[in-house]
Amino acid sequence: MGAWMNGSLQGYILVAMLLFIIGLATVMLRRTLLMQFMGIELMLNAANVALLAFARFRGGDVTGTVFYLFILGVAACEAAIGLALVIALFRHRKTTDADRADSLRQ
Amino acid sequence: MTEWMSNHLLTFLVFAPAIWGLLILCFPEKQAPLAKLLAIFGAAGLFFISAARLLTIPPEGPMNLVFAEHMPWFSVVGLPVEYSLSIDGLNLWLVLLTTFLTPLTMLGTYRSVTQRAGSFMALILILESGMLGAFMAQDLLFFYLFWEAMLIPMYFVIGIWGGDERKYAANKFFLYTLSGSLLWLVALLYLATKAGTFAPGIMAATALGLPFSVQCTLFLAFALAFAIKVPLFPLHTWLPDAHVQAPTAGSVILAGVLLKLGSYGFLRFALPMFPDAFSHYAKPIAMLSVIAIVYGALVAMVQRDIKKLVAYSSVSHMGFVMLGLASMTVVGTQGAMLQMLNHGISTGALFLLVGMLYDRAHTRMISDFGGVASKMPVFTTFFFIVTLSSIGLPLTNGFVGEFLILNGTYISGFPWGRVFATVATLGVLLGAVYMLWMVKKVFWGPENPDEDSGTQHLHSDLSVREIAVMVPIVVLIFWMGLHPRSFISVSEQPIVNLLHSAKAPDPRVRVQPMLKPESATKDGLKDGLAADGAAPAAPSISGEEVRK
Amino acid sequence: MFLLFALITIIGALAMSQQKNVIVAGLCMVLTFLGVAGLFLMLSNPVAAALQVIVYSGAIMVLVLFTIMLLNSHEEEPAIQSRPIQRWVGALLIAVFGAFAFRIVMGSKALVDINTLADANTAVRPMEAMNLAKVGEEIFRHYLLGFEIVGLLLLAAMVGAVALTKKEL
Amino acid sequence: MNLTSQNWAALMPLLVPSVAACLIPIASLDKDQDTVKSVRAAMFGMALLALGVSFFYFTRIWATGQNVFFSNLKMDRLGQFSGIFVTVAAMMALLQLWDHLHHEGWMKGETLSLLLFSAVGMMLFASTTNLLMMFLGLELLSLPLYVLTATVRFREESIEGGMKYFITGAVASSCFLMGTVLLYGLTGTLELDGIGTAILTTGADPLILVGAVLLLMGFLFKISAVPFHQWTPDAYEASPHPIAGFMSVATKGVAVIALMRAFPGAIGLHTATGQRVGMALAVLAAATMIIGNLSALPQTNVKRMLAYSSISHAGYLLLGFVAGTPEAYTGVLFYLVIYLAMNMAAFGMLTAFGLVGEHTQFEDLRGLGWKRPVLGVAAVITMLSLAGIPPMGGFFGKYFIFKELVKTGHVGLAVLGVTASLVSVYYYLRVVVALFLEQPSESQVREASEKPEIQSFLSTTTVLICAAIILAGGFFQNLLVDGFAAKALKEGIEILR
Amino acid sequence: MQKIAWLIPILPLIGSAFNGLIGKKAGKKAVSIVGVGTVVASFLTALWVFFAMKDAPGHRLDLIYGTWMATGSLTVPFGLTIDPLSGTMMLVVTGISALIHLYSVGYMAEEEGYARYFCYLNLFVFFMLTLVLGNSLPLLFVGWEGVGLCSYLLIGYAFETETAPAAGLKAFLFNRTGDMGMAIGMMALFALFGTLTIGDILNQAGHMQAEVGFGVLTFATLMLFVGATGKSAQIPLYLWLPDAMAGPTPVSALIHAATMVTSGIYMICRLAPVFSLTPITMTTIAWVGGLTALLAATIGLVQRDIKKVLAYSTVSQLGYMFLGLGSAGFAAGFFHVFTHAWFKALLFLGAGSVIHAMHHEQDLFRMGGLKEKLPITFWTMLIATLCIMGIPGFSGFFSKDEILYLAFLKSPALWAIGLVAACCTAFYMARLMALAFLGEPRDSHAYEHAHEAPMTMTLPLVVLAVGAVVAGFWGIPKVLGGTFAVEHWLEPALTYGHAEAEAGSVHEGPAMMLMGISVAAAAGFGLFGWSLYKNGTEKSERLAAKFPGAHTILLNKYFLDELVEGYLLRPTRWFGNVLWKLFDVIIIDGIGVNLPGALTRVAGDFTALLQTGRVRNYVLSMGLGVLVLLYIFLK
Repeated sequence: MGAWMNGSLQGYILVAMLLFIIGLATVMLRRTLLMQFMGIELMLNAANVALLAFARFRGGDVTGTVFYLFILGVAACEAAIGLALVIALFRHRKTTDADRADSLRQ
Repeated sequence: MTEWMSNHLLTFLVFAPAIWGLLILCFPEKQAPLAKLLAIFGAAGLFFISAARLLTIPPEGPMNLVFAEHMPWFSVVGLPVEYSLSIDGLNLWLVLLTTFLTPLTMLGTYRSVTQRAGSFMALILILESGMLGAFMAQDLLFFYLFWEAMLIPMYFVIGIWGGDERKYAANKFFLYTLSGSLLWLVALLYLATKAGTFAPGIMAATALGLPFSVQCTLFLAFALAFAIKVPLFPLHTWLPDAHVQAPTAGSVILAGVLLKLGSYGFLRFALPMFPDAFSHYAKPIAMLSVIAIVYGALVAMVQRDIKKLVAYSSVSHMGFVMLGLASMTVVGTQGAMLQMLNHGISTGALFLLVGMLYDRAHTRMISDFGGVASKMPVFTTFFFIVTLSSIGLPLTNGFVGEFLILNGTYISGFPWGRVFATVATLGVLLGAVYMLWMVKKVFWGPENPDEDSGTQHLHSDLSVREIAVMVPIVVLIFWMGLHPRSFISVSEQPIVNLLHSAKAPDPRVRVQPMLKPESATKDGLKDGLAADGAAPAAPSISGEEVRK
Repeated sequence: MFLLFALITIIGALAMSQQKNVIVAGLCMVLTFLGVAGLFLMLSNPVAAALQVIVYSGAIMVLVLFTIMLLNSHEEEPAIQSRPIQRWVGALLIAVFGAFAFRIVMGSKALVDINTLADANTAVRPMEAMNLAKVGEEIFRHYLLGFEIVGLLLLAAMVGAVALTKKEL
Repeated sequence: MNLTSQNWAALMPLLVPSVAACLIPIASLDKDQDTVKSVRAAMFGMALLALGVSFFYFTRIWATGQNVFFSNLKMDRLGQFSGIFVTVAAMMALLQLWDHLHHEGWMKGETLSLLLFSAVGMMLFASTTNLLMMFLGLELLSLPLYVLTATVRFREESIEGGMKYFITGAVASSCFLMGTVLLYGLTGTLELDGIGTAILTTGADPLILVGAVLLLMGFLFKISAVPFHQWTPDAYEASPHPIAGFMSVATKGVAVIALMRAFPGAIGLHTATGQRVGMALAVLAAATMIIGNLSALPQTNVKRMLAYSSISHAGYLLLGFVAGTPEAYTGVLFYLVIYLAMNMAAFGMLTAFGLVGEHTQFEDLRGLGWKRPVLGVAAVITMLSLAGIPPMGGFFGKYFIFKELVKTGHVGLAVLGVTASLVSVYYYLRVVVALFLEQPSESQVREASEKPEIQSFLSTTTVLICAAIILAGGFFQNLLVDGFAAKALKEGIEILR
Repeated sequence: MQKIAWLIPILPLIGSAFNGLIGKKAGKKAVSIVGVGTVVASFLTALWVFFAMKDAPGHRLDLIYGTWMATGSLTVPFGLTIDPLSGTMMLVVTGISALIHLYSVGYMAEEEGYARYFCYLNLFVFFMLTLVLGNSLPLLFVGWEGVGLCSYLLIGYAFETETAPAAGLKAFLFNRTGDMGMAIGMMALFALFGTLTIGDILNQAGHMQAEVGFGVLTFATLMLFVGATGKSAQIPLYLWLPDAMAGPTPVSALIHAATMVTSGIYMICRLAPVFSLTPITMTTIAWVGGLTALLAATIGLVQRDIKKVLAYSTVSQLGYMFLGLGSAGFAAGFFHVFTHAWFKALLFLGAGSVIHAMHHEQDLFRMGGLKEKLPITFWTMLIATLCIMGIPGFSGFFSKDEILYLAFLKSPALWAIGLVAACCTAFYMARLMALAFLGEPRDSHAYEHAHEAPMTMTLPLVVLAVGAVVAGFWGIPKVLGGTFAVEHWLEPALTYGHAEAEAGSVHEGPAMMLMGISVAAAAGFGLFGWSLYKNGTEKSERLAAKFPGAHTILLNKYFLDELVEGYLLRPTRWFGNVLWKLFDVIIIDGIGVNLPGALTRVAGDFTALLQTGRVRNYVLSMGLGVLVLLYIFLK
């Protein structure tokens, strides 16, 4: 347990996993588009945690940090596109409820 | 050009109609009469070329692959596929039947199609290509390609120019036929990947090395595809729909040629490739054939639509063909061979005649007619002669085929042969029942007095064009009835070899007839099946069939 | 310390996912991001931690909250058609995943190996904090293309966002 | 940093479209682009030129037979193959887009720019073995596509489709990322080869397998295999026809190629992990064929039908992975080429017939075949090829795959495959039925007479070219297979040796 | 030179082709010349060939002209066999045909379809000769079916009426039913002997022992006999013959009395060595023949239509012939064919003459008193009547008596049946003559216009009458001091292939007594009928009223037509309908074809439902997919 307190690799990975799953759960269970959007951000962050933890435990591999920086950029891009889509949809429907946008089906 | 022709006659025969058809397809709607004429001339020209070139085969005596073209086509990573066409005794007459019926059909339905007639003729030409290719192809994948490709023009012929239910009929035709051949494709691939080639001979040799149960499964997959095409009971239900809905030319080609592909497939591929499985399943096949014969006749008896009646009669007649093949005797198989031609001629002619009637009366209901004989005596004469051929009256072609098949089945040596032959004879009787019953209702008796009836719409007897279509057919009907040997002598030796090797216990003999000499030596069967490579001595057949 | 940050992170995430009010949820997420930044610190990666705070907690979350304000929809709208089965299947699936993740992570021998190896290494030579210069060299030596691509990506996202939301069509 | 000529050669095909993609938005700032055709033409011309140059470079490299590279960008034969594949698809989409955007009455330069961005992303995605670069490529190809899906933004369905695509796509990207991170963490490298070797030497840790699953899911999402397929119909229906065609063809193509690099190429088939991948793909391929084909049956909208059809084709493609022989992968590449022609033609046909907006129902196609016979025949060829009827190329695509499937003993899957394609014949024939076997309804005739004549020269041309490719695939398949697909594999990822 | 025998059948065929193709344009005169001329020429050729045959060794000519079918073990040549049996038959056929062609020239003079008629009639002669002369069973079968076809065509000659085509169809189908049996019999023989050439079959049969019990040979011969019952109108396939009277009267005379209907007997005689090996078949033949003779004769008692009476009489006489055959009297049976051909053709032609005179009135009850108007007809018909009654001195007596005698040897019961039938025959023939020619005219209008027929019609009557009287002396029974020459004459054919000829039947015992009984009975019943109807119909009506049940049954021909219709045809049609509508449409097409299609559709609807349109569900399904993958990977 002592290792846990100091943060062993397993601990970090577990946190990352849980974060990932909570993010997934948010996307899967919430109807509000913005919430789903935040869930996606959580999932990306989970990857970040795992990435940096691995980088650290792999002897301070800089590739991890480089990767982290790129992910940062990607997250920003996704945020931009995602929010633009939310706004565009809101203009049509005046709602951010994902379930209400179901005119395309079957 | 002529040299190319003589070297590539088969290629020419297969692809010329399609290319001609594609050219005609480019004609604008306004030029339809010209397009039609060109199409007919093209088809007729092809017939004359094919007849002139192919009939140089000596009519008697042994013949192996006479006209053949082989070259590698594509051999993508492993499995080579050959561009392989040939004409021998088994398909010579079927090829000629195709080239013969196509121009006649076009001429016979020259005026029947009014809308987009040029495209119609072009599609028939393309269809002809497909059929010729399927008859000539010797490589199994090549055969499969033609087999499937043929569906496309036929689909359009039924779907565009058909009757009211044409969409349903066309789709049913397409899907029904395809459903069988797709499983066949899997079996084909299975065997081909085992054999490393699509050449039937080597595949047959490979098949013989497989466990019997696998052979049976493969055979069933083959048989399913062929049986649907034949069509064998109970896989026949696409046929009445397709025939009734198809325009006249479509019905003629469908009945005249397309159905033959099924029985031809049995004869050419299923029987020699899986001789054991074939004899194992000969009884069920024969039983289904007998059921088809009687069933088709009984159902035909209660039809109200002439075309549907003829369609069901096809089921019955093709049942005879399958019975003959299942007998595995030379007599029966030769009978089947002849019956294929007979059915092509007679049923094709019947559909043509029904089409001529329909063109005038715009109905095909039996009850709409009556007393047609007094309105159209020439037509009646032709119809009656063809009817006689269809019911198998001696001296017409129908008799010889059925006679040989029944005798062949009776002497087959299978314990069921006698029973089935006896029951199948019922089909001969029932054939007369439904055909003559229909003839009586339509042609004899007083004229149908109803103003709207079909009889009252008949204003003209056959034109010169229509007579010109029927005369060659009638000539053939009697020729085949009087001198069947000119048609079946070429297939005698191939069939004797085929059956001999199918029944032979020695595996080396068994695959011989399917091997091209060069492939046997060149590729060399891996298990040394063709070690001596000698062609089998012509087996004596006298003792084979007569069992006292 | 690790446990603290980990708990902040997880609790923040859980709270976020359960919040009815979107703004509160957003704030919970900021909390999570801060927890993550703490974790990064624990991982002796202060640069990442700083970027986490600046970019995520700062920029992205502000963007999100800004959008929320813009759209003026704070509360979750009532469901148009409740399909509890979907909810339950979803919840069950998440539970399975959670249990699964726990088992896998705990049962993974490779992680333990890496951990022991790292511990052994640290014992010999203490871990130094993340070096920006090395990162820069890595980026421009090995991941130059990636860097360019991220640039393209940002441009594409910009163009896309503009194309989607530009006022006049 | 010194760039060798080899580096340039590898970089140029990506560079040129990127530059054009940056320039086009500037051109679209012109306020008059709605009215001045020349501006539009200039933008289209620029995009087309960029792709053309890129295509030219690819063919040049292909002709020399070199394996050029720049940093992590590996322009080997497989990369060149995918580059040619993507540029051709993109060019066709562009040509069709010109017509389509004129029919829809809405035109924006950004669309072209995004298309180019996406194409660049695809080229990158398929021509790198570095997972990080692959992730970036994935994002670069996905993000513009989300927007492209929502191009016609005055239609709310369009935005909705984009939004759905975005959310599912982002989840999938996150999974891909997580998988990448896990694999990186546990093997210590981002290179696929290294990962493969590490797995071989150290054995598969459960967590590595989790990483592999997440990575696989990222690919399968792009291939739109069941059950990661549900975005497909919605996104295709929402997007303009050429974009839908481009998405269905190029995305799927590069995803398949990338998957090829990842699994048979790196992890290998005969390792325990590789066999698991094969098993998983077999299950998913079966499900994909079944669900894709069945769901296509009741569709009334041609685009949705085509979407489900593209799902079912994903199933056939995956079957090639199940067979897992070099010949099967060659077959898959061949299939991709034909698939490109088929789907670009199928969606292009809608554009060429001038169907816009909601009017993509089967009824809207009625009788159009007779109105434009050449196009109609091309459409029929396309549909029959999609259905796998010889002598069209589609048959040979299936043939190569099924053949290997049977050879490797997966007879059951082959039977399932042919049965599924039998089902598919039914819905493809519905298009044929509508085009040639049915007459247009009276209201349609009236509407058509009121509207001006449809101008769709460019899209018609693309459809005809596609039909020609399909037929070529039917008659000269050895050219395509031996000359193109097999080479790409042999000299690409060495799995043929 | 005997090779020109092929001309015998071919000449009529040429005539037929001429009449059919260009007869209508060529005019009636040309048609008559060609139609009659070819048959006469054929007759003359036949005579020539006949004498050539007599001189040939073994009284036998085997002529082969080529091969028809040849495949595998089956070879069928085109060949003719002329031996005493076929030679005699050939002469009868050509001779009587020539006469009837001549008769038809007058009878059909007014007809529209004159050329068509002669086309069919010539064609019939061709097929009949093929049947007679063909040297193999398939060739015989060609004629066998061909005459059936011509019969169909000629019965349905008046195709624009309702009844004639129906009758033709009925005839053809009943014939075809028999043909089926014939075909099966042929197959069985082929399987047994490995050949279908008659000579070869008989050669092999000659070395075989008679079959004990029911074996393959019995099956084959029984099937052949089924064929004979169809063609020769025996129980159960005789129903078509009375209806066949819808055709023109000369046709009835030629086809349905003299030639075609006897081909069954001819065929059995042809294969006599085979048949004699199968006692079961022989007994069956005898009983079927005897019962048919009785049944038809009883029906004939009450018929009103002059041709129907003659038709039933024909059926009855054919029964006699089979009775003879079945009693091992092949020669006797054939002898009756020979004599019957003369007098029955004569009877029909006479009836035709009457009908012609009465303007196509066929009801006996509307005739009467025609003796004065039609003297030639009357006298010639009277001769024929005496023949058929079996009055000594006339041909019928010789042949019939021989049969009855042989039947007695076989079984007294058969003899009794034959005797009763003979009595009935005498009665209805007397009735016919009396009703038609005696008493008062019952239809005065028709009577006024009645007149004797033209030369072309009366000449054949006279010739036939002479023949009818003379024919019998060919076979004077031994009991009357004759030699039964016919048996000796036919011996080479009937015992062909047998190592030693069977000893001819020995006449002894009660032969004279039997003859006396039968002659007395026939004469008695003849006189009874004569007196009953001499002065009109009142007496007979009184008699009928006494036995209403029997009369109704007889009048309705034992309701057999109705039985066939109700219990055979209608159920078959019903069955066909069931097969079509239930089996074909619902079971195969519905359940087998459309149901899987519909199920696929439903499955498609279902899977499409999974596409809910809600993005959360999409993510959920992706999650499930990951779970599945995880399961596969980590299991």
